[in-house]
Amino acid sequence: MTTTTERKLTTQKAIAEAIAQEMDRDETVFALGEDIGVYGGIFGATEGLLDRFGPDRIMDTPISETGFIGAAIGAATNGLRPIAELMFIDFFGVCMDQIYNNMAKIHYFSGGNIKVPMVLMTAAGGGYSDAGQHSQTLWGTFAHLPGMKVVVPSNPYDAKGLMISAIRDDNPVLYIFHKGVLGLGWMTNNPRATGPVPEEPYTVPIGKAAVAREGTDLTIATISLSVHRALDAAEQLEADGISAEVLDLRCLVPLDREAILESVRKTHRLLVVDEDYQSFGMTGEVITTAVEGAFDYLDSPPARIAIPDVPIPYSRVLEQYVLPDADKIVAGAKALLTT
Amino acid sequence: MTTTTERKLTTQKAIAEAIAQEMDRDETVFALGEDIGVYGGIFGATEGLLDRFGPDRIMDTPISETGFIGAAIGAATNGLRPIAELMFIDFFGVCMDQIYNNMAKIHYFSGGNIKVPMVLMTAAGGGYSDAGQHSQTLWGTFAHLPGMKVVVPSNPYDAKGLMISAIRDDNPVLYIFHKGVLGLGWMTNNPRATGPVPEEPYTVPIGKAAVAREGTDLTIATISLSVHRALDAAEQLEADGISAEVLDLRCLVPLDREAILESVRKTHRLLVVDEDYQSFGMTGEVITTAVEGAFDYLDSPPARIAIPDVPIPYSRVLEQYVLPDADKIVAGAKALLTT
Amino acid sequence: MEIPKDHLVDMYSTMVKIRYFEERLREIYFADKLPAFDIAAGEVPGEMHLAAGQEPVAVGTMPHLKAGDAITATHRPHHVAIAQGLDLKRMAAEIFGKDTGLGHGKGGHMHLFSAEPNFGCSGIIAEGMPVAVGAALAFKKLGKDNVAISFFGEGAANQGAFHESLNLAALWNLPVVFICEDNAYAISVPKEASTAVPDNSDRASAYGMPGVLVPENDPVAVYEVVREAIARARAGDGPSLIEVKTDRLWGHFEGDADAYRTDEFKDSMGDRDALVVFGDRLLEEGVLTAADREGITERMHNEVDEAIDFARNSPDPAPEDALLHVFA
Amino acid sequence: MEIPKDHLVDMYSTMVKIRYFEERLREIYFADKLPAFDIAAGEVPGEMHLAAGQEPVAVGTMPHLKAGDAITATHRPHHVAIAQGLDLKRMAAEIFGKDTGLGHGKGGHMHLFSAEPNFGCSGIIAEGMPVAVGAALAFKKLGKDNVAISFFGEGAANQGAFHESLNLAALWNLPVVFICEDNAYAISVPKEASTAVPDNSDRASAYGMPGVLVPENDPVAVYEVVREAIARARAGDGPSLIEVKTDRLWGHFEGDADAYRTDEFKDSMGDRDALVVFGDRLLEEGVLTAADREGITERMHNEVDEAIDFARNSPDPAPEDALLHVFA
Ligand SMILES: Cc1ncc(C[n+]2csc(CCOP(=O)(O)OP(=O)(O)O)c2C)c(N)n1
Ligand SMILES: Cc1ncc(C[n+]2csc(CCOP(=O)(O)OP(=O)(O)O)c2C)c(N)n1
Ligand SMILES: [Mg+2]
Ligand SMILES: [Mg+2]
Repeated sequence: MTTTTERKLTTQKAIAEAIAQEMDRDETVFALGEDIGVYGGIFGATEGLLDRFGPDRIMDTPISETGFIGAAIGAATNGLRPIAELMFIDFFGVCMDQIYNNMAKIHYFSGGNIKVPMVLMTAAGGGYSDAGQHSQTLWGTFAHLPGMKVVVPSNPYDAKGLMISAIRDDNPVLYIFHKGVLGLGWMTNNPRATGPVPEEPYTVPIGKAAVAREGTDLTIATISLSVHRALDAAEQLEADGISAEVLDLRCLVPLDREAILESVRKTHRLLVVDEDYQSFGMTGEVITTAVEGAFDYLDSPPARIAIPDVPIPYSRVLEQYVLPDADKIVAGAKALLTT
Repeated sequence: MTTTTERKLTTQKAIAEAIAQEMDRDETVFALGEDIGVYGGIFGATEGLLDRFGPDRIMDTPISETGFIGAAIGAATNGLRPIAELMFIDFFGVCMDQIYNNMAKIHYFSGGNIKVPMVLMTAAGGGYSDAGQHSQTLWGTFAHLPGMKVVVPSNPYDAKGLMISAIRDDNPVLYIFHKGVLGLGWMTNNPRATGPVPEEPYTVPIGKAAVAREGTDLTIATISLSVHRALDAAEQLEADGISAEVLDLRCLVPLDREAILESVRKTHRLLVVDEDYQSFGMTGEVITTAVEGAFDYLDSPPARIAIPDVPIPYSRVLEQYVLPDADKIVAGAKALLTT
Repeated sequence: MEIPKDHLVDMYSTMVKIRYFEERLREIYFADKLPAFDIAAGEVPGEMHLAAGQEPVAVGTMPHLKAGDAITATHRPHHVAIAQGLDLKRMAAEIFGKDTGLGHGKGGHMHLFSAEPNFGCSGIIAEGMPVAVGAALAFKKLGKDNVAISFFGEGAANQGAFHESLNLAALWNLPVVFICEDNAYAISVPKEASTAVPDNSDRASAYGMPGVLVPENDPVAVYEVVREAIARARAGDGPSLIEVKTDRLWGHFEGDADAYRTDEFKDSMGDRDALVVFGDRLLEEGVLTAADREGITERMHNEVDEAIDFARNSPDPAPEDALLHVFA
Repeated sequence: MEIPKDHLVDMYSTMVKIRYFEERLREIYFADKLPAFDIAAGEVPGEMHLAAGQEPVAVGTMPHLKAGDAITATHRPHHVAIAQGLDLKRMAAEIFGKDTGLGHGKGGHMHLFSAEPNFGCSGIIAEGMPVAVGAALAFKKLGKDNVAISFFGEGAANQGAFHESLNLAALWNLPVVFICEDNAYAISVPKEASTAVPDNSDRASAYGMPGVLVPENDPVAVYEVVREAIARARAGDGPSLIEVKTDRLWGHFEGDADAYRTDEFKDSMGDRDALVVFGDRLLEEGVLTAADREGITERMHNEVDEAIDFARNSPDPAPEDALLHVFA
C-alpha cells in the first residue's frame, strides 16, 4: 500500500481507471452514453477507454436517454453489467421513468427474482456559470426514491473504490460526480481533487460515511464538493479556536445514520451543508436523523446551508450568492456555537 | 353563505365545478390531457366539461406527456391559461424535464419577463392495490424543485377554492389530488370526501395551512388523505384523553412554516405523517422547520410516520403494512407523549 | 395454409386457455366488488386490464419463440405471458397477491417478471420498449441467437420511448421485433384522435426498418408475418415493426363503463370473436374434430382452474415482507 | 432568383452581424481564460455554443417572419435570435450576465427569452419543440395567423420529444415549421452514429406532413423552402419538417479541442464558408457593389461593437437579486 498510495491521481482519472480495471476483470461490463467514445466523456469518466476496449464496449449513443438507459436495464437483466452515463444529472427529466420506475423497481416487483446490476453515472454541480439546466446537484431527488443506491464521492480515493463497488454491486447504483471534484484541466484548479490512489483495484463500501476531519466543537455533515468547502472552513475555524468535525457522507442511499449520530453525540452541534436545493432534501433528512437519534445531545438547534430554493442563476455574482462556500460555513458554524 | 354552504359535494365534483366556473369566466382557460374528454378524466376532474365547452377547450391528447405538457407551456407563454392533466403523478418520469426544467424555470431565466400561468393537475396515492407505478404520492419530489407551487387539498371546500386560486395564479401550479379524497363511487367510501361547497366561485389562498382540528397535547402535521387518517386518530386519542391538533398543510410550496411553528409552540410535540416515501421528503422538512424555529419548545424529539422507503407493493397485506393509518398514528402519538 | 398442425392446435389451445383465464379472473374480480363496486375490495383488487379478443397477436408469435427469447409486454400482459408459457400457477398467485406469486405479491398483474421464460411487463406506457432493445443488445454481445419481442399498444406509439427505441434498434441492427397491438383505442381515445397516420407500421420507414401491417385479428396472419420478422432478427438482419389490428372485447379495465365505444362497435367485435372464428375454421379445415375441440377446452379449463385454485389456496405474504427485496 | 433585393441584402447583412457578434464573443471568451483555460473565469464564463457557419438557416427564415411569430431555439441560439431581431444590447448584456440583460443575468446564453420578438431557447435537447407546438396551438385558438418555428439540431431528432411534437402538430394541424439544423455532429457523435436514416426530412412521412431537404448551406435555398412551409402554416394547412445541411465551423463549445473531426473536414468547411460564398455571389450578381459590402460590414460591426460595449459597461445584478423571480 504505502508505495502504491504514493501515486496521485485526479478524481476523473481515478474514475476512468476504476472502470477500465473492472472491464478488464469482467467481460460483461460495458459502457454506453453520449460522447463517451472518441471524446472520452465530457467529464473524462471514460477517457482512453475507447482505444483500449473498442466501440463494442464503449458505445456512443444518440441523444436518447430514455432509449439507452432503458436499454441498459434490459442488458442488465440479461447477463451484462452496463455502465450508462447521463451526461449531466440536470437531464434526468427526459429519462426519469426508466430510472426510478423501472431500473429501481424491477428487483422489488419481481420479489427478488430479477436483478438489475447496473451503474448510472452522471455529472452534477455548479460554480462555473453554466446556468440553471447544467449546474444542479439534484441528489436529494434521487435519494428520496427507493430502489437505487446513491453514491457521491468527494475525492480520488473514494471515487475509484466506490466506482468498483458500484460496478460489482448487484443493485442499480447512481454514481454522481461533482464537476468540481474531478480535477479537470479546464475547470478552476482544485488541489483537493488530486490525491493518492492505489494502482490495484480496491473497493470502498457503499453506505459508509467518512470523517474527513476530526473535531470536537461541532459537526459539519456534507457531501461531495461541499466537503472541500467544509474542510477549508474548518481550517479557518481552527484559527479562531473552533474545532470542527467534517463528516463526508459519501453516499445518500444507504445513508450512514449511525455515523451522523456518533459525530453529533460527540460534538453536540450539527451544521448540514449541501449544494442541492434546501427544502425537502438532504439537509432536512440529516437534521431529522440527528433529532430522532440524538435529540438530548444537541446543545443548539441544528442548522443548514444549501441552495435557497431558487434555480441556479447564470451570472457569477448571482450564482456565488446562492452556492455554499467556506465563508458561509464559517459564519454558520460561529452562529451555531453562539446559540 | 350559510345557505350555499349547505350544499354538499364530493371533492371530485368540487374540482370539476371549479374548472367549469373558471372556464366560464375566462375564455383563455382550457384543459388538455389523456381521457379528459368523453371519459371526463379517469378521476373525474373534467366530468361533464366536454359537453359544456366542446373539444376545442377540453382536449383529449395522445399518450405524449412531454408533448402536451410542453405544449401547455408554450400556450401559457402565448396568452392562454392551460390546465394540463397528468393522469397519475407516477408518470412524471416521462415528462419531468418539461415540468421542472422548463415550466418551473422560464419565469426565473427570463428575469420575470415571461410568465407561465398554467395548472398541472394530477392524481396521487394508493391504498387500493394499484401497485408500485400507480400508487405513489411523490409530492416531496416536486416540492424539492424550485419554481412551481405545489397544492394538495384534503377536502371538497379547499379543493374548489385552491383550484380557482391555481387557475388564477400567474405561476405554474402543480395541483395534486389524492384518489382517496375525491369521493369516487368506485373507490372505498370515504365520508370525509364529501362536504359543504359554496356554489359561487371563491378562492382559498395558496400557501396557507389550516388547523383541521384544535388540540393541545401534540401537533399532527400532515397533508391530503393523511389528514383524514389523522382526524380519525385524533378521535381515538381523545377517547384516551389525549388532545391532538391536526394541521392540514394544504400546500407544500409555499410551505406555511409559521403555522407549523405556531402549533408546535402551543403543543410542544410534533408528529409528522406522510404517505410519501419517508427519507429526503416532507417529513424531514417539516421536522427541520420545527427544530429551526421552535427547538426550545419541543418536549420530545419530533417523530414521523411515512412510507418506509420501499416501492408500494401490490398485495393488500403488504401495502397496508407500509401505508400510514389511524392506528399507526395513534401509536406514534402515544409513543411521542411518553418520551 | 402450410402451417404445422401442432402449431395450429397449440395456438388454438392457448387462445382457449387465455380466454378462460381472463373470464375466471373477471368473474372473481367482480364477485366481491358488487353491488357497490369498490376497486380496493375482493380477492383480486386494483386495476385489472384484460386482453380478451387480443389472443391472436400473442399466440401467433408464440410458435416462433425459443428458450431465452425475451418478451416485454404492457399493462395488459396476460395473453402474452400465457402464450410465452409463464408458470400459470405462480402467475395467478401473483395476481391474487400471494406469497407463491412470481413476485411474492409485490408486483401484481401489471408487474409480472420471470427469468425463464424471459418475460417482463410494466404499468407505464412504452416503458418496456427500450428494455427489449437492451435485451437484444445483450443477446448480440453474448453471441446468442435469441430475439427480443416488444409488445405495445397503438396508443404507446405516440410516446417518445417508441421513437428512441426503434431508432436505437435499427442503428445498432439488433434482433428486436416491435409488435403493436392496435385495438383502436387508448382507454377512451380512438386512434384517429391520437395518431397522425393511419398505420404505425408505416412509421418503420423513419428508422429504415421493415414495417408490416396485419389487417386481420387472425393468429395465422400474425404467425406468418412474425415468423418472417423473427427469422430476420435471428439471422442478424435487424429489427422489424409489425402492427396487428386486434379487438379489445371488454373495457379498458374491469369496471370501465366503456361508454366511449358504440354498441354497434362492441357487437361487431363480438360477432367476429377471433377465438370462435379460429376454432370454427380449424373444424371446417379438418384440423380439429368437434371432439378434439371439446377435449382442448376441457384440458385448458382444468389447467386454468388448477392455477386459480393454487392461487386462492396459497398463503398471503407476511406483512413485514414488504420491507424485503428493495435491494439484492 | 426572383427574391426581393432588400431580402437578399438583409440576409447578407444579418449574416455579417451574426458572424461578427460571435467572433467578438469568442475573442472575449478566451481573452481572460488563457493560458490555463478555466471555464469559470473571465467576462463571459460558462459554456459557450457558437453557431458560426450556421447563419444561412437563420437568415433564410427571417424574411418570412412577422410580428408575433414564435421561435424556439436551442443551446446554440445566437444566430437565430439575432436573425429574429432580438435587442442586441440586452442579448449581449445577458450573455455577459448583466442586470441590463434580457433575464437580468439569470439565464445566460442558453436561456434567452423575449416576449416581442417572441423568442425562447433552452439548454435541454429538443425541449423547445413541444413549446413551439403550444405556441402554435395558442395562435390557432386565438385566431391569429402567426406561426411557430422550432429550430433543433440533427442530434435532437433522436429525442422522444421530436416524435411527440411532430405527431401533435400534425394531429392538430397546427402552424408550426420544424427546422432541423443538420451540422452532421452532436458534439462528437456523427449523424450516422446516431440516426438510423440519412435524412430526418424523410421522417415527416411518419406524421403525414411534408418533409423537405435543403442540401446546401445556402440562405437562398433555405429562403425558398421556408417560404413555402410558413405560407402553408399561415394558411392553416398545417406543419412541415425541413432539414438543412449546414456547417458548424468551430467546436461544439468554445474550448472544445474538436479532435473528433478531421482537419480535411474542417478545412473543407472553411473553404465553403457560406458567409463568404454568399457575399461573393451577391457581388457577382450585381446585387451588391464592393462599396455596399464594405458599408454593410462597417454598419454591422458598429452595431455589434455598440451592443458589446453596452453589455460590458452595464452593472452586475445585485447578488441578492438571485432570490427574485422564482415566482411572479
Ligand atoms: C406514460 C403513461 N401515460 C399514461 C398512462 C395511463 N394509461 C394506461 S393504459 C393507457 C392506454 C394505453 O393504450 P394502448 O397503448 O393502445 O394500449 P391498450 O390499453 O389499448 O392495450 C393509458 C393512457 C400510463 N400507464 N403511462
Ligand atoms: C436531453 C439532453 N441530452 C444531452 C444534452 C447534452 N448536449 C448538449 S448539446 C448536445 C449535442 C446536440 O447536437 P445537435 O442537436 O445536433 O445540436 P448542435 O450542437 O449540433 O447544434 C448534447 C448531447 C442536453 N443538453 N440535453
Ligand atoms: Mg390500444
Ligand atoms: Mg448537430
